[in-house]
This record gives sequence, structure tokens and C-alpha cells, in this order.
Amino acid sequence: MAGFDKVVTSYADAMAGLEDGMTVLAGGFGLCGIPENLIQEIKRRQTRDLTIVSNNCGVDGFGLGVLLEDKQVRKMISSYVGENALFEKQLLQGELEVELTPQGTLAEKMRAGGAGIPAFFTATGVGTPVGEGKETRIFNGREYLMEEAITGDFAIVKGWKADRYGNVIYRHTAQNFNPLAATAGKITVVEVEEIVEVDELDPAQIHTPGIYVDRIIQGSFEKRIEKRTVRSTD
Amino acid sequence: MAGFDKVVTSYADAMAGLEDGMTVLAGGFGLCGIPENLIQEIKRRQTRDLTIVSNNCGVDGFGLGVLLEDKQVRKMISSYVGENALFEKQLLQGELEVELTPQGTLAEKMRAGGAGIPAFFTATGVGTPVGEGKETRIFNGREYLMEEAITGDFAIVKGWKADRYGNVIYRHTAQNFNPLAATAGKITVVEVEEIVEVDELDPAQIHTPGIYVDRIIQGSFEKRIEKRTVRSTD
Amino acid sequence: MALTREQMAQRVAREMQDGFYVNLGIGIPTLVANFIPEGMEVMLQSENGLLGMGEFPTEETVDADMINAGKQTVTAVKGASIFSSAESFAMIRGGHVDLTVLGAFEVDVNGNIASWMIPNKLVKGMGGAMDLVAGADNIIVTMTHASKSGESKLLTECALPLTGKGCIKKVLTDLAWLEIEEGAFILKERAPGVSIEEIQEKTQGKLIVPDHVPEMVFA
Amino acid sequence: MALTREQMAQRVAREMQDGFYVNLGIGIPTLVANFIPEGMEVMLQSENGLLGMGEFPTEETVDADMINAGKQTVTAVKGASIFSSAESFAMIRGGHVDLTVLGAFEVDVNGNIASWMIPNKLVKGMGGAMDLVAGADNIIVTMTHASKSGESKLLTECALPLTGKGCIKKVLTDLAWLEIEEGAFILKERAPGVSIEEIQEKTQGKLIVPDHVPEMVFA
Repeated sequence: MAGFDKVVTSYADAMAGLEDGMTVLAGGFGLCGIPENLIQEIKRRQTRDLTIVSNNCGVDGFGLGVLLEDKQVRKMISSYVGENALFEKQLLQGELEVELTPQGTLAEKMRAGGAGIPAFFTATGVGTPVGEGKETRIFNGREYLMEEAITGDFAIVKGWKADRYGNVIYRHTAQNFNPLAATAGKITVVEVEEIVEVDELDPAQIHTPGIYVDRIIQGSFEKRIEKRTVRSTD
Repeated sequence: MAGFDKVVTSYADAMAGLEDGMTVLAGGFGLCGIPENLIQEIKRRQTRDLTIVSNNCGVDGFGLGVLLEDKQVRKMISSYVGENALFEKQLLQGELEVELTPQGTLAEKMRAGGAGIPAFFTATGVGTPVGEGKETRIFNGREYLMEEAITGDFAIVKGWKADRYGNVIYRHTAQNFNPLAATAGKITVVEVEEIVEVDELDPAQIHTPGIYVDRIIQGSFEKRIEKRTVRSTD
Repeated sequence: MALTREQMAQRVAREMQDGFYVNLGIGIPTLVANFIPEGMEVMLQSENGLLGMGEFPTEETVDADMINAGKQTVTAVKGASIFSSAESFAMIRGGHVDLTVLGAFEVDVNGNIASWMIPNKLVKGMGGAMDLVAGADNIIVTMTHASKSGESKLLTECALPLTGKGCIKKVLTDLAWLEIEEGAFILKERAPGVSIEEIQEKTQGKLIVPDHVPEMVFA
Repeated sequence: MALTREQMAQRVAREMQDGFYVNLGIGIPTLVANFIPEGMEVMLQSENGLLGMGEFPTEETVDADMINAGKQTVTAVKGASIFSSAESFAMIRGGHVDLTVLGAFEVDVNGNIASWMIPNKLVKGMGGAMDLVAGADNIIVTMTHASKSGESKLLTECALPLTGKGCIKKVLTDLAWLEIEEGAFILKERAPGVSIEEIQEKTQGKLIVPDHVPEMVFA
């Protein structure tokens, strides 16, 4: 029986069911730890009118930036965008909507979405444009905003290693938003560098338990570096 | 310089500053992963009028149960108590107050306390005695309770291994509430089985980053088993 | 004949599906693990922070740091994961567990459940039960149909303080399998040899009896 | 003389204490890491999920999976930890970071800060800045005292949309070290050779000048 075997072998299968108008949560910070190939598959499918929830929107020609080329994105929910010219152009022409959300609030909204917490309070954004129209409340003499959870029809995630049950670990700072997105997708798809045997990962050291994961695919990755900074070796 | 060296060598130093009337968050589930020696130190100090936040209250003569013997506890905030006769007696005689809190809500309250989230919404407890007097609100057609965060003057935590910077990992299911309590204490004290070299723990595999930890002490542990269940080997 | 505890567990086990993540409460629900059909894989979630609970350890492998939510020493299966209580209830509250099986004192026609508190008796706490019933879409309650003194536990309205409101849709008693829909218990199956009359008599809440109510069959 | 960027970083570094966890923003704040007194240990938090950021890697050790919040390739120091963005901002929002240093467009006498948005210019987003200013008790803002056209950035009331409300108590400009108390900037130190008159002239918000305002000294 299939049991918990979540491995799929084609990117077409990995993104099966993605439809126009859906909301997609994407892991990654800048170009680090982004689900490169799952994004390419969304481009290949030409799915349109998407709402993308991701800290950033890639760069021209790489990462989520490629979805702008054919105007597949209707709305971005992000903390920092505009590392690419096409994004700026579409935004100014009103072809793209952006909901800017503080980075920590964005992370917590995804976590809350996965954890069955419909809303929470945070001091972040009080008295700023982010707080406009939002309910505020005083706790212990301080003012807080109420922020609502985010969930997605799909979550696309980049892991390092996973077993076929969907247990995932991330490599270094490529973790970032990935485990949060993973919890909050109705269908969570994780692409990894390596699929390992089911007993290879230490149970106490798994970043994303398999219960959150619907599909696993092994891919190969360019891992483009956004700002290559090095020191001299002498 | 002292820098990040958080190791203390006596339990007296570990709990220095604990005063009557304080709130103490304790890790552990049943008798699993409890800070045995830190609890004994609280007994030795005879600190009184304490509010203890812990999923359970130990058993007669072990774990948090020992703090009942000299009536050091004024109030317990727990999801499940009464595995010991002394607890029951003090409760019935009105010498002890109990605030029963659903287990998941208790975990989330501690996490929220550590994470600067003063309150959150959950469906848990709606329409039950837990919801009485609490604000409710509808999100997406479902009713939720507002629950407030918990913080403590002290958090007492049982880890497996830690380095002197206070990075901690937990062993098996002895993790439970420990990493949550660790985030929410003004002073967080962690006792561990082994203090390891600073570069021994994998940075991506640390359960409690050192930023949450104020003091680390190495101890030895009885690790009493509450319900020993075994299968035969044939 | 009323079902034995083992038969109740056996009946509940038929609701399992391959690949289900399941949380089993203490008592009869725990027994369900023994009746999972061969070749079917389910993974047991224990709310103290273990996904992939295995069988009891041997004398040699008992480990105080490896317990389940009932505080029993257990093992982990291959592919298990272990995490904090916050993560565990994120799974539960977030609706990621496919099936939850738990006991109760009372259930009513509106899907309310009372399972944790009897007023004027010592109250030990709800543990994770309130989170489990609030978080799961798919819950099976297992309990005897009536108390020892013959009082129905399937009511028009729960008399005891609730564990959860409007969250129960499936009940297995020692007499019957029932589903709750639109303010009534629908009698879906009956225990072998148990008459519809007996079930009607022992059900205080509104009971709808379809034309055909099959008997459960046990091998 | 107005302070150089390096001198500004040097002055901020004097606010460090041994054992501090510190978050440094982009620009001048990043330079602070170069001036931490010898023998003092501080640990740098990078909000993308790294506590214990180290120096840049060598050509040989560059790793696309190891970056900081400025998206630069970095290394981790011994004793570092790496975690999710939710955990990272739990630290920040929960007040666990001892010191945050960041730039700004404007600061006002009520401790408001504007640093992320200039209306009618393209807005790229606040990133983690709003969480950082809301979460930290101890924040140092570094910026030039006035714009290139000479307009003060220390105001009675911020004109630009805020990043945070009432959260700034310490400001280092190229001309002065100031603290915000009860609706005014208190002039604490001035850059070497900079007159109190110049500072007064370039400070639009209420400025309190104590009897003695020492000059900063740089080695």
C-alpha cells in the first residue's frame, strides 16, 4: 500500500491541482532556500491570478521573479520586494497588488495558519501604515495590533533532506520561512536535494514532521547567490 | 571576560534570586523531562507562595510534588494534576489554588509569552468552563476564545546536552514543555545531563538557542518512570 | 450482545485509512492500535510530542525519556518525529491529525461532548482533550451506551460541563455505531444480537432509525 | 568635524557589553561589528534565522545556504544557532535581543521613527525593521543629523510614515549623541570640533543642552 510514501517523481505531479486564483505560500529568504523548480513548474503551467505569500519576490529571471514575466501573479504578500525591475513596472502600472507585511508578522501569520490560531496580537506596526484599519488593544499598558493568520491552497517548500514519509530537514539559513510555509498549505509540496532512507533522520532533529507534507520530490538546484561577499584569505 | 559563559556550578547559584510570591514555569510532562534538582533546590530554599506553571504537578515525594510538602505552592496552572494525594488534600482544604488550562493552550501561552505575543485566539475550550468569562470572537464562521500569554520570573528546564553558551538539546520525548518554558522566563535556568564543547552541537539542530538561557548547570538525574509498560521479548 | 472492549476497538479500527495520522485517547481508544488491518500503515500521534508511537519497549530498552501521553513507556517507529508540546498542539489545533478517537461521559444530539469533569468530584484536569476535540474534523467517541445504572449517555443535551461544543459526529458504543446529523443520532449499525428496541430505550436524545440497520460482523 | 561612517560605528560599539546579543541593520550599523572592543564577546543576530553571525566566508567556503538578513554570504561563529523565521522573530518580538542598531530617515522627540517609506517613491517594504523597533528595549538609531540639503532629521514630529511609535531612546548622528526623554532630545555628546550652535541649528525638535556636553574622543 501507499501508506506514507509521499514521493512523486515529476514536477507535473508535484504541482498537480494548482489552479488559477489560488494562494501559494513559498519558503525562502531572498534567493536562499527557495523552491526553484516548483516555481519553474508554476511558470510552465501558466497558472494565473495567483496570490503569492513569500518574504520576497525573487529577482529578474530567477525565483518568484519568473512568474512576473507572464503576469501570473495578481497579488504579493511580502515584507520586502522590488529587487527586480519587472516587479516595479507591474506595480506602477497597477497590474500587480502588494500587501507589505512586517517580516516577523508574516512569519507568525504563516505559523498561526498552520497551528489553528486564527489571529494574534503583536506590537509590530502599531502607529504605522501597517496598523491602519486594524483593531488595536491594550495589554499591560501597551498597545498591540490584531493580525490574522494566513493559509494557502498550496505551500511550496525547499528542503535539504527528506525521507519518503515527508520528514524534512533544512540546511543552514536556507531554513527561514520554509518550515512555516510547510505547516500552512492545504497541499504542501517539498522539493529536496536528497531523499534519504526512512530511519536516517534523527526523530528529535526533524524540522518539518511528515504530517505537514503531502508530496516530496528530489530536484537539482542552481542556488544562485544574491550578494556574494567574501574576505581575502591572507 | 565572562562573555556568554552561563555555566554555574552550584544549585544555590542556579536558583539565586528566587523570592516568595514569584511565578515559576517548569518544563516536563508527567515525570518525563522534569528539572528534578532545580525543584529540590526550590524545596531547600523554602521559597513560599509560589505560582507554578507546569503541565502536571509531579507525584507524592517526587517532582513538583515535593513543593507541596511544606506548602510552598499557592497556585498551580496546569492541564492535569492530582497524581498525588497531598495535592488533592491541599486543594480540598483550600490551601492550594488550581487554574486548569487545556494542554495545547498552556503550551501556546508559554510560547506566546516568550515570543512577545500578548494574546491569541483558539477554538479550544469554547462553550466549556474554560471559556467562561473569556472574550470570544468569530473568524470564518467559527467561534474562538482569546487566551493571554504566560511569562514567569523564573523558568526551570531540563535539557539533555548544552554548551556553555546555553544552546540546549533535549532527549526524545523529554523535550515536551521544556523549550517553551525556556523562552518565557525572565531568568531561565537549564539543568542538563552533559555540558559539551561550544562547537559540538550542530547549529541547525539546537532546540533552545542560548539567547533564551541565563544559567546552565550539570546535574545527575533519577529519571523516575511513572508508568513502566513493557512487552515480553519472545 | 453488547460489544466487548476488544470488539469496540476492532470496529473503530475499520475507520482507519492507509496513511492516516491518528491520535488515540486512553482506554478503549488505545486498544484500537492492536486491530489495524495488516498492510495498512497508520501513524500514531501522542500529544506529549511524538508522531510515530511504536509498541511498548522490552525490559532492556525501557527509557524514561520515551513516553506517550498516557505516561507509559513506549518506542518510536521508523520515520517518527519528536517535538515540543507547542508543535504537537500546532498539529492538533491546526487540523493536521486525520482521526482522533477518545472516550466520553456524555455526547448529545448537537455534537457536544462531556468527558473531563464531574461536578462535586475531584477534577484532575482536561489534559489535551479540549484541544483534540476542537482541532480534529474527524473524531470517534467510544463509550458505553448507558451507565451501569442504565442511564443513557446519548442525550438531548449534555448535563455535565463540556469538553467541546458541536464537534462530535461519530459515536461507537457497546451497542451501536451512530452518526450525529442535524440534531439527531442516526443509528448506522448495531452490535450483533442487539435489538433496535434496546438501543432506542437506552438513547435519551433524538434517535433516527433508518429502514435497514445492519449488524456489525466480527471475525 | 562631522563623524565619518567609521567613527559613527566606533561610537556605537562603545555601547556594547560583554555577553550582548545584538542585531545590526544594514549600512553603518553593519560596520559596528568591526569596532567591538578586543576581549569582549557579543553575538550577532541576523533576522533571517542566524544567531552568531561570523565574518564573510573565503572564496572557498562561500555557501549559498548561509546568508545574513542583508542577503550577503556569511559564516557562523562557534556556538551559533540557526532556526526558522518564526523563531527568529520570537526572539526579536519577545525582547530577547539586548541591542538593536538601525538607520532611519527621521526620529522625533516622542521616540517615533520613520525609516522605510517615502510617499510617492517606490516602496520596497519594511522587512524586519518594524518588528525590530517594536521588540527591542534598547535601540540605537544611526543617521546623519540633517539631509544633504540641510533639513533636520531630528524632528518635533516625524513627517514620513512611521516604522514604530515611541520606541527610540538613543540616536547617534554624525554630529552628536542624543537621548530622547520626556518629549525632547538631550544632547549628551558632540562630535569633535562640532559646536553646540551647529547642533542646535540642525535640530528641529526640542533640544535640551546640559551645562557640559563632552566631545567624543577617537583614538
